[in-house]
Amino acid sequence: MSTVAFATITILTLAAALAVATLQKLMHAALSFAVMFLGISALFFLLGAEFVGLVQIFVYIGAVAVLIVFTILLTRHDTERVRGFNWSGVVVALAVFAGLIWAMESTKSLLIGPPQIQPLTVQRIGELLMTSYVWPLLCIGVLLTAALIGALILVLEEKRE
Amino acid sequence: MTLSIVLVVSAALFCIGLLAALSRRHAIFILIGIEMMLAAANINFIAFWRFAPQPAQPTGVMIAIFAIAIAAAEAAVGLAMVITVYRHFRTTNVDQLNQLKG
Amino acid sequence: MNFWITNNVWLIPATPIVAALLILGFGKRTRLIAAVVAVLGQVVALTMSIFAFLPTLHAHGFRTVEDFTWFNFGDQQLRIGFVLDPLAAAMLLMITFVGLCIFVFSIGYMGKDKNFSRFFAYLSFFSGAMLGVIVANSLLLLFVFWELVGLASYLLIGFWIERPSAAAAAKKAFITTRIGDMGFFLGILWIYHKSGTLLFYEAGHGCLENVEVLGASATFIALLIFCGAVGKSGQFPLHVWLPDAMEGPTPVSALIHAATMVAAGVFLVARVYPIFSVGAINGITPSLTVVVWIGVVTGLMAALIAVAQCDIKRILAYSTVSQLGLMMVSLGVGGVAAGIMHLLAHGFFKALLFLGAGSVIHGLHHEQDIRKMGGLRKLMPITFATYAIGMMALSGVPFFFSGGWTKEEILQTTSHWPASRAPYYLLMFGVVLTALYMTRQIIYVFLGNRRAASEQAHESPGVMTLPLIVLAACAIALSIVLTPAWPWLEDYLTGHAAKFDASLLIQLTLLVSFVLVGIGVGLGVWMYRRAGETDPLQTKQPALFRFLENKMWIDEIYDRTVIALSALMARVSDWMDRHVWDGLVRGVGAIGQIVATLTTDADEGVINAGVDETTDGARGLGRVMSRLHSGQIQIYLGAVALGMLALLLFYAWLT
Amino acid sequence: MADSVDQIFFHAKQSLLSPLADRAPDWLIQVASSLVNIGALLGVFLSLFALMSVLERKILGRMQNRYGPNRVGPFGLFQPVADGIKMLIKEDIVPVRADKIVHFLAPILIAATAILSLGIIPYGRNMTPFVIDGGILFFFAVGSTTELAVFMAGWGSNNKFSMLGAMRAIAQMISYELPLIVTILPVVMIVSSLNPDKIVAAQSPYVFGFVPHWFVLTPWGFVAFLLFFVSGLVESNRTPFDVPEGESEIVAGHMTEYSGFKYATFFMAEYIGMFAVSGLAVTLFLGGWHSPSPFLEFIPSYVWFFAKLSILLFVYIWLRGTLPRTRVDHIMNFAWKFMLPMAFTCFIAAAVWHYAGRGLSGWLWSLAVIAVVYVTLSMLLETKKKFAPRTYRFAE
Repeated sequence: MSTVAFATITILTLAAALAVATLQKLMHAALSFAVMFLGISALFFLLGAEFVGLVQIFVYIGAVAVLIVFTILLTRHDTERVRGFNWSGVVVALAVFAGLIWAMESTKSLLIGPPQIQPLTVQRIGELLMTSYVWPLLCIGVLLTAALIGALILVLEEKRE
Repeated sequence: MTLSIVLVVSAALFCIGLLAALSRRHAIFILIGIEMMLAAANINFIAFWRFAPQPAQPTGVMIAIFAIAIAAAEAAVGLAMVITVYRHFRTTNVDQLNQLKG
Repeated sequence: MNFWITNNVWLIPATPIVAALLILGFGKRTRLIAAVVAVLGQVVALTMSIFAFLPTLHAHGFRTVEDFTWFNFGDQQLRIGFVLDPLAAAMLLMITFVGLCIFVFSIGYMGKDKNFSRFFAYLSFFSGAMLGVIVANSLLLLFVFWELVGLASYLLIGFWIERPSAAAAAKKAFITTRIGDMGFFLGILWIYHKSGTLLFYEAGHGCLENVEVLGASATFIALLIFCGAVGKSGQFPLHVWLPDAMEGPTPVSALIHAATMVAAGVFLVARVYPIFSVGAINGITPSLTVVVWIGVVTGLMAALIAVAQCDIKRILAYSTVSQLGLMMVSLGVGGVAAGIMHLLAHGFFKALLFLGAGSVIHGLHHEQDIRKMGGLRKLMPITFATYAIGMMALSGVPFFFSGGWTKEEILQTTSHWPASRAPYYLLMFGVVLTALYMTRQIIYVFLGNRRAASEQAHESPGVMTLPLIVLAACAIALSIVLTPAWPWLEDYLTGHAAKFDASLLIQLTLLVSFVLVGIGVGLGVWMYRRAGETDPLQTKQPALFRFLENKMWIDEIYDRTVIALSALMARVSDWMDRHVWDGLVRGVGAIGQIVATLTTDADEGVINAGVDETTDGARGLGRVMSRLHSGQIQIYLGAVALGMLALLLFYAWLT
Repeated sequence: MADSVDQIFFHAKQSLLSPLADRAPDWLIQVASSLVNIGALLGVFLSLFALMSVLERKILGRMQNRYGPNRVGPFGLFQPVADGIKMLIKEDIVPVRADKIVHFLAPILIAATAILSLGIIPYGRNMTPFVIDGGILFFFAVGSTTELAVFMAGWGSNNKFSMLGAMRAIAQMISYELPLIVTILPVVMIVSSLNPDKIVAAQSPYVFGFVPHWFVLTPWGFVAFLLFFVSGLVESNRTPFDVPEGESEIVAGHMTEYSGFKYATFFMAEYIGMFAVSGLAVTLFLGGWHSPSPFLEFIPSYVWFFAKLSILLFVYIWLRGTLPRTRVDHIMNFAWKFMLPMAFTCFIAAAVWHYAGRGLSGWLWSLAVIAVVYVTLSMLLETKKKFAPRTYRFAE
């Protein structure tokens, strides 16, 4: 069951990812981006990290994808003309993929199945965030605030004199 | 389902992200490629947590959560920059954005 | 008798800082509110200082500390705190009082400035930071406030930002003092490494209470800390910023560059005096000897330069540098109390002199060249009278002026220094010079004929003369607690009970200093009695005058050596960046490019066989050539990916 | 007896699945159980949608002194059937210049997300279709996908009105998503769980034996409920916040280029979204399926849930009949300047309530916090009737 699910999800995700990298119409590529993240979230569900999967959907599809389509919309005059595709990227990507696969192949300890695991409850994650990980949490808060302000300032229209 | 197969999937996703970042001409898609690579890294974090000998601290999950937050911040600032650049140069084609002067 | 404030001294620096924030919050348009809030903040700080001062009178060796943990990292605790002891209490009183006078004076002096409220915000901020330096019970906290003081000084020197010279002076002051602070910071790190705490006093565990653990490194630590003091107090060789700092508004010069901030260096040395005196034999340690000689060189050099300056504020600035040197000598030879006494007295009369100068400048519509003044005695009587009092206090006229007693005290301590008699004689020469240049200034500005700028002169309004009168009264009144017959202040600082002994009023050394001042004044009157537009010294000794007028060419020497060296370094690294590193980057880019074009060619060769080949070849070549200079992000990204591959291959080869 | 009526649907499902119980593998049972749940959900809510559409028209008619639909069937109750047939047999028009794929996918996605979000709401005792530990988060994760669907509809139609409507809809949805989420935080914090069942369970006890322990009866809960309700109103694009599809301004917003069954799908998604938000409001603040007092517990739990739900739905209709449409910039200002600060205030007030012992003193303290912030905010936001030239910041 989980193998079938895993295979389905993987195929869906990778297909969507390839669509992102190759589709000519930018809007379609951006929507495949959302589908790809749906697939990744499903993978997280399958791996038992439900919270991360939900956060992923929430952040990527609810926020980042919307941001991306908006950006495409705002820079629309340009989008139809951009058709170029750099084939050297394919070679580099394939080479990196081959290298990574080789590295994994030569590591024997990776051929293990998942152990039995206690489900990771949201409450436990919350407790950890508020105790062991409270400093990173605060730092992330500061970072997000800074990013918010920075993004706002960047897109603020310059005052016309 | 073994650890190595999950890692292969994440490696494939990483390389597709790299492909998108390297090949597309549109600045937004370089950002998208980077997001994909980050997501691939997240899969690795989750996988290593899931396949680690029990009992283990859920460090991988935590890092994935933080990575998502950071990626969101990165996307916001990056896209804002794309819009600013577009306003200034009237293009988002990275081939034409090769000057520091503007 | 313990007031509530003794355990909450942090309120004293907090009050002006809150006032500064309030003023900034009110915005630009509310001039009246700005002035009222600033003065009110200062009044509250003064009141609290008085209540903090009172308990220290009764218990000798009084000290309260309030320590708390700032934060923990690992198993280390970083503790900071506040301290109140006679040294701090006396300084608090002096700073808040002089500060109040200067705040009031500023209302008149800056009355027409468009950035009036910003000025008061900065001034309040400075005052708070300075008070923080005084009450800090931790080297780190002291350092924090020390840097805040530096920041405030930077902001205030460059207050008239539209003047390029002011901006340059602000930058110079900031950077020059930073050099000293670097040493100070290293000293802090070293002392933390050695003693494990940065608190001065903490029930026997503070770093000043166990100086023995520092051992041999105490000398180096002391010298590093002294670097900070050198920078802040304008000691040789980092004195160059202080005269330039006179570009700021005159009240700023009075508050920061005469009365308080520059004294912070002296205060710092006094505060960490135990570190300086570790392993003293006969009261001599290597670090203290350095302090003495730096002080002597500074004092003498600055006094000499002051003789040949023509800007009314610059003369006072060099005089300040010279007096600070004097205080350093006093600390170095073991007379901590004498040094601090001179510091306190100097704070009053130097602020008075600067404010007097400010009044003159204000009356002459911002003319600062003393050769264009003259005959102001009739036109600005109050300014003249108070300025004369300040001048006599600074010159060290005995009996009625505070400066006289403290200077005499310093000379006496120096004469007992077992290491060498040379500082004593050099200081005596310095005293003569001080009297000389002050006489010169008085003659030029207030006596003689009216010259060009004096025609339009007028007396300053009451809000400016009142602080002058108050400060002048203090300069005289302070002499009561400074006389050797009833050395109340000295005993207060050293923790003894004061005794009255009238016989000490008449001493040999007193006679000596009297004679010295007499020589100085007499010489001045004789030299400058018929002074005109040109300086008599200039006509008689042009070479010497030029040497002194140009500040012994120290700035120029720095330009030719230190600054030239750093410019050279900058040029070298620029060249390296352009030719070596950039070449490397381009090389890496080119590798990626070559790989890329190879694959492009192969691909297009397979798909569009034949027809386009020649054109593609030509275009490909052109593309290679142009893309080499592209600066495109994707190529860099590709290079990173290739680098990762290369690393993988490297590991493969390793295993 | 009462218990068996209460659990009648639960037992019905059990007996339906019993033929599979021993023979089939686990995953098959899971799939079958899910299918049963989905079937039940769709059946109930689609008929509720049909009922609602006719009731809305009738109630609005009553409010406006007219009859409303009364021709088809008894009291016009078969009107939806007639409407449905009409929609189905209408021609499906797709504009020539439209992005066909996106245009086609948008209504499907929007309906799917709306129905998905129904899945985590507890409708009665043991009647939660899908038990997820982070159920509330699931609700919002799925809900946030709606924005993308709306954008797809606007972009895919290749029509200026559609795009403008989509932009308005997304702008207001994003703005109100923040107060919507922040207002549930106090509840989540007090219960310390994201699980809807636990949230409902936390509201089960009765104070003094008869006052229900619903969160709406605490100061912070009451304010949060109001804010949540208003945000939900905006999220489902209902009057007075129906700017994105206001027919007098921009035809029908992002739905302009849709016709026939696709249009009906949008319409349905909107209503189902409304049911979902109301259902969540009932779950979070109104005690879920619990009865308001112990002696009414003999009435089955699901009846209570749907009673509460229908009250909220009536308020929706009531508001539509009463209030005029709000201006776009006013909606935005309201969200950022009032709703969000108040939502954070609820959060703080809930913390105060908790640390003051959750008793009477906590009740008063949190009321004080909210009152202070509310007064300050209303003083700060008072505009004194300043009329300035309007500036439009949307769509250059």
